[in-house]
Amino acid sequence: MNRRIERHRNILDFAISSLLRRKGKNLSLLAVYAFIVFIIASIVFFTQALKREATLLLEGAPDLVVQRMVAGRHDPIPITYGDKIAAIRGVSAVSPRLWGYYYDPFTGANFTLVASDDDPPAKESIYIGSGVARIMRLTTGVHWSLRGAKGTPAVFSVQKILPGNSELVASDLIQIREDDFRALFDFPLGRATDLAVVVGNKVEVPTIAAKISRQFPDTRPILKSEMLRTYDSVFDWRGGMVLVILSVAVLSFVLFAWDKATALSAEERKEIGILKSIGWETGDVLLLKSFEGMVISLTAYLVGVSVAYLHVFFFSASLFEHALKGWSVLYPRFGLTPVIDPYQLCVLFFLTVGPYTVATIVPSWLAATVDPDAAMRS
Amino acid sequence: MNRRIERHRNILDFAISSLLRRKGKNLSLLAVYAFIVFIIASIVFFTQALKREATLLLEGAPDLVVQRMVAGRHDPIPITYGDKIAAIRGVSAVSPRLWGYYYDPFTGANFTLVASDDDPPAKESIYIGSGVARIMRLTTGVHWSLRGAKGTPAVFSVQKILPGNSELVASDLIQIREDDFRALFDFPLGRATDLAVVVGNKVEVPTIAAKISRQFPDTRPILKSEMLRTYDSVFDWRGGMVLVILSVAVLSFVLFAWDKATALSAEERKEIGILKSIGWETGDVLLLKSFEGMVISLTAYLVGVSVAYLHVFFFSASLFEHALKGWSVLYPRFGLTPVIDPYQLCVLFFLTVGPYTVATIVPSWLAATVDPDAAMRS
Amino acid sequence: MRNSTWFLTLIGTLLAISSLLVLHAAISRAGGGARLASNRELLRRLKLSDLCLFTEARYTRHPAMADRHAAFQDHPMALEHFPSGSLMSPPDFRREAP
Amino acid sequence: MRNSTWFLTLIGTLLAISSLLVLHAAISRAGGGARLASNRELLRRLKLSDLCLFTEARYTRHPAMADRHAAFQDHPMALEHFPSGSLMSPPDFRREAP
Repeated sequence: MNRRIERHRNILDFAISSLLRRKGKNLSLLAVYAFIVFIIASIVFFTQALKREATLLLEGAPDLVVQRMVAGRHDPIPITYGDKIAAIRGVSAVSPRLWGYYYDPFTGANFTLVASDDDPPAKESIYIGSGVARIMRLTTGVHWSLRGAKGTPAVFSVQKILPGNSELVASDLIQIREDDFRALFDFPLGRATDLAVVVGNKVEVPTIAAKISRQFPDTRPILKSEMLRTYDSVFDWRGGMVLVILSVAVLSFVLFAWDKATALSAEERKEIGILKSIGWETGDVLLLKSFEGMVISLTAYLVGVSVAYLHVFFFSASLFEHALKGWSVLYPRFGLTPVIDPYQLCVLFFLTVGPYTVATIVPSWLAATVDPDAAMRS
Repeated sequence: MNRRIERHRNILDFAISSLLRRKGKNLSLLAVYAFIVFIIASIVFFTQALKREATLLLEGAPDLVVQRMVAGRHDPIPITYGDKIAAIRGVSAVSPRLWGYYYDPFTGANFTLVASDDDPPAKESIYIGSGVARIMRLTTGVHWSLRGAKGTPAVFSVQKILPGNSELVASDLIQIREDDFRALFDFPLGRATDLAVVVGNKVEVPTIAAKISRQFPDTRPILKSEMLRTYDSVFDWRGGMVLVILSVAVLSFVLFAWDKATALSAEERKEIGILKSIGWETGDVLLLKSFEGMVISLTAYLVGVSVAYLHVFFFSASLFEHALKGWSVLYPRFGLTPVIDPYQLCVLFFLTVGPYTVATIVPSWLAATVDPDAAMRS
Repeated sequence: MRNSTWFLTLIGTLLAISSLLVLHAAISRAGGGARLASNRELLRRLKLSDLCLFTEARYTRHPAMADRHAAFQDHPMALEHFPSGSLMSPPDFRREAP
Repeated sequence: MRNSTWFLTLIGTLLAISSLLVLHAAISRAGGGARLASNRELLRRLKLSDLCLFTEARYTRHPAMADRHAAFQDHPMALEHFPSGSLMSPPDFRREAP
């Protein structure tokens, strides 16, 4: 038993020294390899963490949101619809939501204005998200003038800045009183942006949505499950653009590795010939080559995954920031609760380590089965 | 003079026969090369033709469209705004536009409903675009039931199908009377979707837009120049995704060609040695190699561009159809007026022929400067 | 026949085809004028502001009318969440209602 | 020291770092509970239905509320005009008002 381990260690020693002999080539290969693993693992960590956060947070969202459509466009919904919806059996509460968008022409940022009757700010005061405070350089107590729908400026005092750890939910929010909201936007009385419906028994939600749709054919109910599914598809790293980028990355790596590994230099082929002529068996040569492959791929995998974890959860995925920002002026800064999904990491392991190992072993196997004399002479 | 031409023809003869000797390699290279040229030229032809069509067509668009915004969302505009806008000096006409979207749940298609007082259909009749007729299998005189905003079906008879050559403008259009439109969508009286403004002196359009914006702070004027710019950027093949795809294609071709051309086989190197030993000068060898390069690249370029022209203007860019369709159910079928932009074709010529020629000549030049004896022995 | 003759014939044929295509472009452009005029008339009559290209969603069907809260909306083909957002600069016009 | 010892030490260190990271994940998850609860409370209080991720345009700020005339809208990240539209299937829910 001990002898077999010793033999394996000897071959491992030899594999490492043979890798060290071609230091430049192998170090550059290792760096590219680790980088690819790093990028993919970062995407996996980031999207998984956001997905989990979205799922847990959206549990607090309304069971059903009912919007009115006129000529295929969203239109404020009469609050009287809410009373009739509340009368549907199984609906435990209906409350109008009043929210809209405010575009600030100076910074070019878009803010979301929300009026809520739960813990509202004082008259002519607002609560603002930390993103708003950051971009508009506002502090508590400061006055801020918004441009109203009639062109007249409306001055609000900042009563509270929402805590920094709520940026994922409220970075661009401005919470305002309902009467201030209606005055600012000249929003029609008796109407709301949409209606939030709470259903007692969650199983009944689709039935109630169908009932609402039948009773009010000009409305569109949006289920909480649909909201969740929207976020699931937004963060689905196997879909869309991410898939395209990833397949290009993986494909080019496979080609790169194949090229590096298959182009057995004359020197390497000679080496295999010598090893065979001094009595190594084909199995030993293959073990040597697979150790060479494993040393590279295992190191690259572990380094790539660890650095990706640090990148996403300690440095807030700062490399992706530019890509995620797009053209938005206000970019929420949020920390993510780490999520490690062993299944995804295993898939990643086999996707990156597999092709490389095959690419190193196959050509060596072809070379190792050749007559040693011919190999040395070639 | 004649002798020099004869000498060049002899070298060309030799270049072709030397290409024919490696038929497989060179034919596959030619095919890949022509394909890349074909793809890029197709994109250039398609986007240029659409861009020109858009520019010429949108000359007929309103100078200014004024939309009302409530809480950051589009909202029907009171028609009384129009009377006040008409009073602004320089405005020659203001007319309300009534248009909306109709989603057909059975086919999943979206149609655009337009009410116009110019040549309107009869009461309870509609004109439909050929795309609508195709997807709903409608013919003139047939009755079609649309679902109204109050849930009751409204039956319309198809009075006319718009001509097939108008698909680029009206494929998904349903033209309807104004009163039918208001009844179908329960659209508020005294309101319009937006206002179309005609300005006498086109130079004054931005000034008038600024005036409207100041007088009605809850509106948003959209200039015709902005509409044109939107379409310019949609069809800008140097921007966005197309650029990414193209650079990947060109880069991989450059790498491919570089690889094919630089990896001078031992045979080729020997050939250069023999040529030099029988008295060819370095200049002759380079001429031979550049002829080899030109035969491939010129043929590929001409074939690629011609096939691209046929593809785009005879077969309606059918290879792009899937990509352009996306998830739309109704896809307009339109022919395009051919546009040949010599500047773009020249850029394409130098982008594809240049790198390839360099990649063929450089290694041969290196080989040709070597001592013939050494070259033959290597 | 000499190789070069073959090749020059091929190139000549290809050039002839290309010239035919240029001719075709010129002829169809003349013929396309009627279609263009009737389409422009339809556009003017119905006061349309957009072409019918992508019918998927409101802002792809009417990109010129789409709300332009951010530059994003100006390019239905742009990929802002991805690096190309940095390849393509937002257009320089912006006029917004509050 | 033998080459293999060096290598095994390296792998051991990397594995140790990885375990530390797994530990960190477990600890932060426990600590993140308070933040999560307060955020969920804020969401419930303001009856929000979306996360604040992309503030560029209405349909990226509130993807769940965006109009879903076509499947397009369900994926603010989708590239329908390009081949990936065929890689990603539209979600199977569709409920529309006329």
